Amino acid sequence: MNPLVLWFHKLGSPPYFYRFAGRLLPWFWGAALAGLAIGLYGGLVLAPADYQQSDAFRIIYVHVPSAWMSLFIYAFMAVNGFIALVWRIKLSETLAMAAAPIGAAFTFICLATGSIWGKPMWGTWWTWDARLTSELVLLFLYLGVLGLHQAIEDRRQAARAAAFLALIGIVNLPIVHFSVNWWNTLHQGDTVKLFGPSLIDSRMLWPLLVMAVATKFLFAASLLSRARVDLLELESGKDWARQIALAEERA
Amino acid sequence: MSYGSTTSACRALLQRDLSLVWRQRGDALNPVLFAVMVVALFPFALGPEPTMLARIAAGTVLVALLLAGLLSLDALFRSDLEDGSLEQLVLSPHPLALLLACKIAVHWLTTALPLLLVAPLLGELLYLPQPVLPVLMVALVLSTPLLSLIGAVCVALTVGMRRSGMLLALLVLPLYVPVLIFAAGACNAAQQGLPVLAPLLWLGAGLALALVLAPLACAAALRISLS
Amino acid sequence: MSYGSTTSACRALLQRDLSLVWRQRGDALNPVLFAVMVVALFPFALGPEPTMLARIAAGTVLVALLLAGLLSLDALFRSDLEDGSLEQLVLSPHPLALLLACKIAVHWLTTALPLLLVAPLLGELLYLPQPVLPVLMVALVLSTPLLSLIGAVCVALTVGMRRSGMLLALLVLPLYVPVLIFAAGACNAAQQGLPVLAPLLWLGAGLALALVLAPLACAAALRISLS
Amino acid sequence: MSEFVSMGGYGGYVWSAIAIFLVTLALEAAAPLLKRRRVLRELRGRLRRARKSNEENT
Amino acid sequence: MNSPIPLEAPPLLEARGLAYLRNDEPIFGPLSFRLGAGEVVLMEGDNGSGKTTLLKVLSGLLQASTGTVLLNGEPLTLARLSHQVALLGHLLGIKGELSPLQNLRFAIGLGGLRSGITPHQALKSVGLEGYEDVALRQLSAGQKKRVALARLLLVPAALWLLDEPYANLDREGITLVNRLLELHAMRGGAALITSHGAYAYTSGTPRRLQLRGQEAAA
Amino acid sequence: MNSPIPLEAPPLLEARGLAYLRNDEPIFGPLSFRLGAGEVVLMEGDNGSGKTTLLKVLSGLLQASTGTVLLNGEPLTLARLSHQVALLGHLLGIKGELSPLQNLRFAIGLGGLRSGITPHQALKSVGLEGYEDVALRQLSAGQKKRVALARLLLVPAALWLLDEPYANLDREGITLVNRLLELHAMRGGAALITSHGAYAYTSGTPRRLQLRGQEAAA
Ligand code: HEM
Ligand SMILES: Nc1ncnc2c1ncn2[C@@H]1O[C@H](COP(=O)(O)OP(=O)(O)OP(=O)(O)O)[C@@H](O)[C@H]1O
Ligand SMILES: Nc1ncnc2c1ncn2[C@@H]1O[C@H](COP(=O)(O)OP(=O)(O)OP(=O)(O)O)[C@@H](O)[C@H]1O
Ligand SMILES: [Mg+2]
Ligand SMILES: [Mg+2]
Repeated sequence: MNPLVLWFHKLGSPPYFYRFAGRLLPWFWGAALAGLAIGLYGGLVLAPADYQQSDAFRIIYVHVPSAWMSLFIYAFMAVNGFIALVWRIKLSETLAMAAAPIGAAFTFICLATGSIWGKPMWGTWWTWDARLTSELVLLFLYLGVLGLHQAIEDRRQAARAAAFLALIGIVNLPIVHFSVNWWNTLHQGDTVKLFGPSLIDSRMLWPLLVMAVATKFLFAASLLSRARVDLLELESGKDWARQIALAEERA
Repeated sequence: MSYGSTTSACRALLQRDLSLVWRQRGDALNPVLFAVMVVALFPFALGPEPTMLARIAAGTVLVALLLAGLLSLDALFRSDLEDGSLEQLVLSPHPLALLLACKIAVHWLTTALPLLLVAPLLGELLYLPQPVLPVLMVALVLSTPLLSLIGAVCVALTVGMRRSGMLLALLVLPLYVPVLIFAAGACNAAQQGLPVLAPLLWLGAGLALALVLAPLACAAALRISLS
Repeated sequence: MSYGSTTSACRALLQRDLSLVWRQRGDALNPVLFAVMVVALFPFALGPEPTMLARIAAGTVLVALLLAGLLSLDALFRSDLEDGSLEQLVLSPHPLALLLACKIAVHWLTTALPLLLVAPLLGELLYLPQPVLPVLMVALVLSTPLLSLIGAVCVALTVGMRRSGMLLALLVLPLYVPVLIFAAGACNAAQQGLPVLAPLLWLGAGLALALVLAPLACAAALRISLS
Repeated sequence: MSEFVSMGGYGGYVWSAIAIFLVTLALEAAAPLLKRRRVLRELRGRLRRARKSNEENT
Repeated sequence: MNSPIPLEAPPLLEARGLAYLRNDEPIFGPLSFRLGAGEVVLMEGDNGSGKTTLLKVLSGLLQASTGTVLLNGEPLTLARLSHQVALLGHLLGIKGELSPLQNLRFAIGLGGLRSGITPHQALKSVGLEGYEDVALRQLSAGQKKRVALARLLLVPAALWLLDEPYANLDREGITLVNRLLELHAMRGGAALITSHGAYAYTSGTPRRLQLRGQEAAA
Repeated sequence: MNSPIPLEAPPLLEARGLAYLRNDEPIFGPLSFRLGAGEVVLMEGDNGSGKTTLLKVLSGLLQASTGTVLLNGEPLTLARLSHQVALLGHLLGIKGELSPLQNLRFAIGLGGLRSGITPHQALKSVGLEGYEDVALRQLSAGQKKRVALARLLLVPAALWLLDEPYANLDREGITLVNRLLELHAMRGGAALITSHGAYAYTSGTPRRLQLRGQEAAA
């Protein structure tokens, strides 16, 4: 077999993944914290004030990365859920379910910082425009996935049911992203473009990109540590889990 | 020795479910009563001014019917689960999605259809403007089956769970929001004298899609939650 | 050999029920989520104009909290009935009305109080005018315990019944209407700048009465439906 | 410095947004650590019980 | 009628012409019997012959259609229930979400505490040492039953009404129940238990109460 | 292994290394056995040893964690269920609001009809003549079970999976079940039944399948 395929196969085994993730974790946490520090410093101190919004625009450095993460994590969860449903891979079930609370946290941050930003900019905490609403629906979808996962006794069955729900809810993602194009709303259109020139000053742009990368690392770190614990719980009858418990007891 | 065709399986299922509803026709009135009461609460809560009530009439009727439908969803598979009929359905070699489509159809006929019939009365309670009523009815005709289909998928996911009521609401409502938006959009357009076709067409498209996909999703979800 | 005082029985009951809620704190959020979703449906159903939403804000928040409270009522005695704890409560020689009052208090604390806490947020979602908010909050503080008390009597009557959900709603809603009228009356008066004291005093009087009578009625109803 | 804190009059908004971001993520990162302690405690309890029943059997 | 207490003292429990009707159909016929301190009585009858119903009437959960229940000579009514009676029914009255210790603490709060025993000791004597803080839903059916038995040890009730106490228990559990019953009788308590006959109380020869249709006798 | 069919023909039912895990704990261990036409196998095991779970896996309701189920040599999957299997579980799958006849008509619609028998005849042969049109909830538990047995007679399944078929039945009902099993075996059908041992299938010496923890053998 192809060595890469073989490695993926090995990664799918819980004890191997546990150790592998354990080795990666410190690096991910380090990268995440360093990125957050640099990004926030760049955004709050180095970037010049916006000519329209003055300093209020600095909320962008937490709002937009969180918004992106809320969508990214949902997609990640749905993809893993799909793998879990079709191929019944335990690691995918665990990863999908570990991603859900992190995604919910980022969605919450996006909503909270967005409405804080909305007060000075639009003069209201909340309007019923398409992007805001669909983001709220996204939060409910996350909560639904979490609730369903918690409500079922058998852990693997719970993961599969919740993954299924996550898949159904994926229709909401394009609505969140494209709603600003489909309906004219209060909310900002796309300002940062992957291809073609972005619409903002590069001194404002780079901290945003750093924050975007840092939140990715934060997600990865949190995901791995959650998945590790969940695997430990899921496999508590197995030998390797006992050995880890014993090792921790001695330490 | 005949193994029976899929058509005859569907016919048997429809016949059984309809005669069950007929035996308990009192229960079938409950969603209607609930919707009437929710609508009746609004004049108390908002005061009895006709112009204001007329303004919110269509939306309130929509929300009331949606909530009534939501609360009746729980019963879709419950009795079949409790007496083991659901196991027999799942074990039958006929396509499960088709059998479930029959069950959903009966559910729609016996809960949503009565709600549709009282909708004009509910509108009247809130002084719904005459020209809006036909649009509201068309929107309801298109959206109630859609709601039943989407709801069935979520019920299938929570079947067999204790205390599933609230969880079901949490799962279902986010998925109901788009349907509500289009239905209400049509009514509001009618109220303002604007063209109403576009949102109704969207509803129709959604319904066509759900008619095909929802039974399949429902079957898959049911298999997951029965294992 | 100590037979235990009534105070210690109440303390034990409160402690147990609170730790049960704590163990399932996820479930405790459900009514809040439901209320948020019902309120969130209205802007979709009625369109997003702030002035119109502001006009109906107080009433809609009241109706949403009332419905959320209504749906959570079912759980008041269900788990105790299912595991036999309710029998043990009824068999205890301490005054049953007092024990039930403790249970109702916990129910209020864990479902209505979170609802009260999100009420300002719900109001904000519908652009509730600032001056109305305090009146709405006072009305809610007075009416939610009243609703819990009235509801508990009805739940006690339907306890142990299958498919009691809809029936419960039918029993409870007519009794909730007067409460709703006074609470909404106060809010509407506030919105129009009129004095709000009278309806709030009525609510207070109702609450005082219910605090005394409802636990007794609840105990009697429970004895009836357990036999 | 005070100019930095006041953020051109928007200080309250900006800093509360940053605070929400950091606090939520900190709680989110702490959750698996707490759960890890609980899971390990349960695992050790399981081990202890298994050991005890082994001793009783032998 | 071999009750070891003098006749002039009222018996712990006395039923006089007790009957219960449901929808005007008799569930069990008029029934009179006495139960003195130190006695254990085994009630037998087919499925649906009314054993559970009789226990509920005796505990005060249901009101007899005719006849009275006397406890220490005083009538038992819904308004006057007693600390003297402990019922263990088909449903155990314990919460799966809580630990055995929390469940027992609640039972003590509600029913009082017998002197000279603590929840920890009670759990130990039903063989649940080490399970004090495990959520009950993780225990097996037999272990749950043991928690309910520990409750009986703790509350200061003189009369135990046990509905099929042997169900769900393994051999060891059955001897445990018999040991508890013996101890209770020796301390001057009394017990009325039902069983499908398989694993009945065997120490000494317990009195039997036959419950079969209309013709029942002590 | 005394199967009366030639070895080259695939057996009606074959399990290969079948195991089922719940929360990663094995419910029953890897299990391999074959069931040929004309055989009746009695499955024995303690409470909670996984008998019901095994029947559900064999019928296709649950998916085995490891191993496969072969029906006439072809694997049984969720997507490919068969008319050949009829399951009678703890829950009978009949509606209390409908009459026996209505319930049987539904079962036929869903599962097909064996030739040479009508619902009326099936009800007659389980001893329910005259009850055709009574609502099922007015029947006793044993009579309900008989309706479920009539369903087995009607549908054209060669493999019967019966979970505690003797429960709730009186002596007469038990001999009825045994008679049905004999008839079914004679016609070339096969059956796998569970029982707590009290009233087992006694005609001939049925093969037994022990289900106890990991060490199970055909
Ligand atoms: C509660 C209120 C708000 C919510 C729920 C919200 C939600 C979102 C979401 C989901 C995105 C990501 C869209 C995507 O990448 O597909 C986003 C991006 C963004 N938001 Fe908000 N937002 C809110 C308020 C605001 C406010 C008040 C402003 C500024 C006036 C703002 C400015 C931006 C900007 C500049 C972007 C980046 C757009 C891009 O480059 O794609 N948001 N918001
Ligand atoms: N809540 C009820 N409503 C209506 N009938 C009931 C109810 N409870 C019991 N019965 C009926 O009363 C009769 C006696 O029931 P009871 O539970 O006392 O029997 P039992 O002797 O305890 O039986 P078992 O040995 O099965 O426990 C039965 O015929 C039963 O069907
Ligand atoms: N839905 C479920 N969720 C979790 N565990 C279950 C479920 N169903 C069964 N179990 C567990 O699986 C094990 C086997 O159960 P099963 O019902 O197969 O036993 P059984 O041999 O049929 O027992 P009985 O003789 O009591 O019918 C038991 O330990 C049971 O607790
Ligand atoms: Mg009984
Ligand atoms: Mg079984």
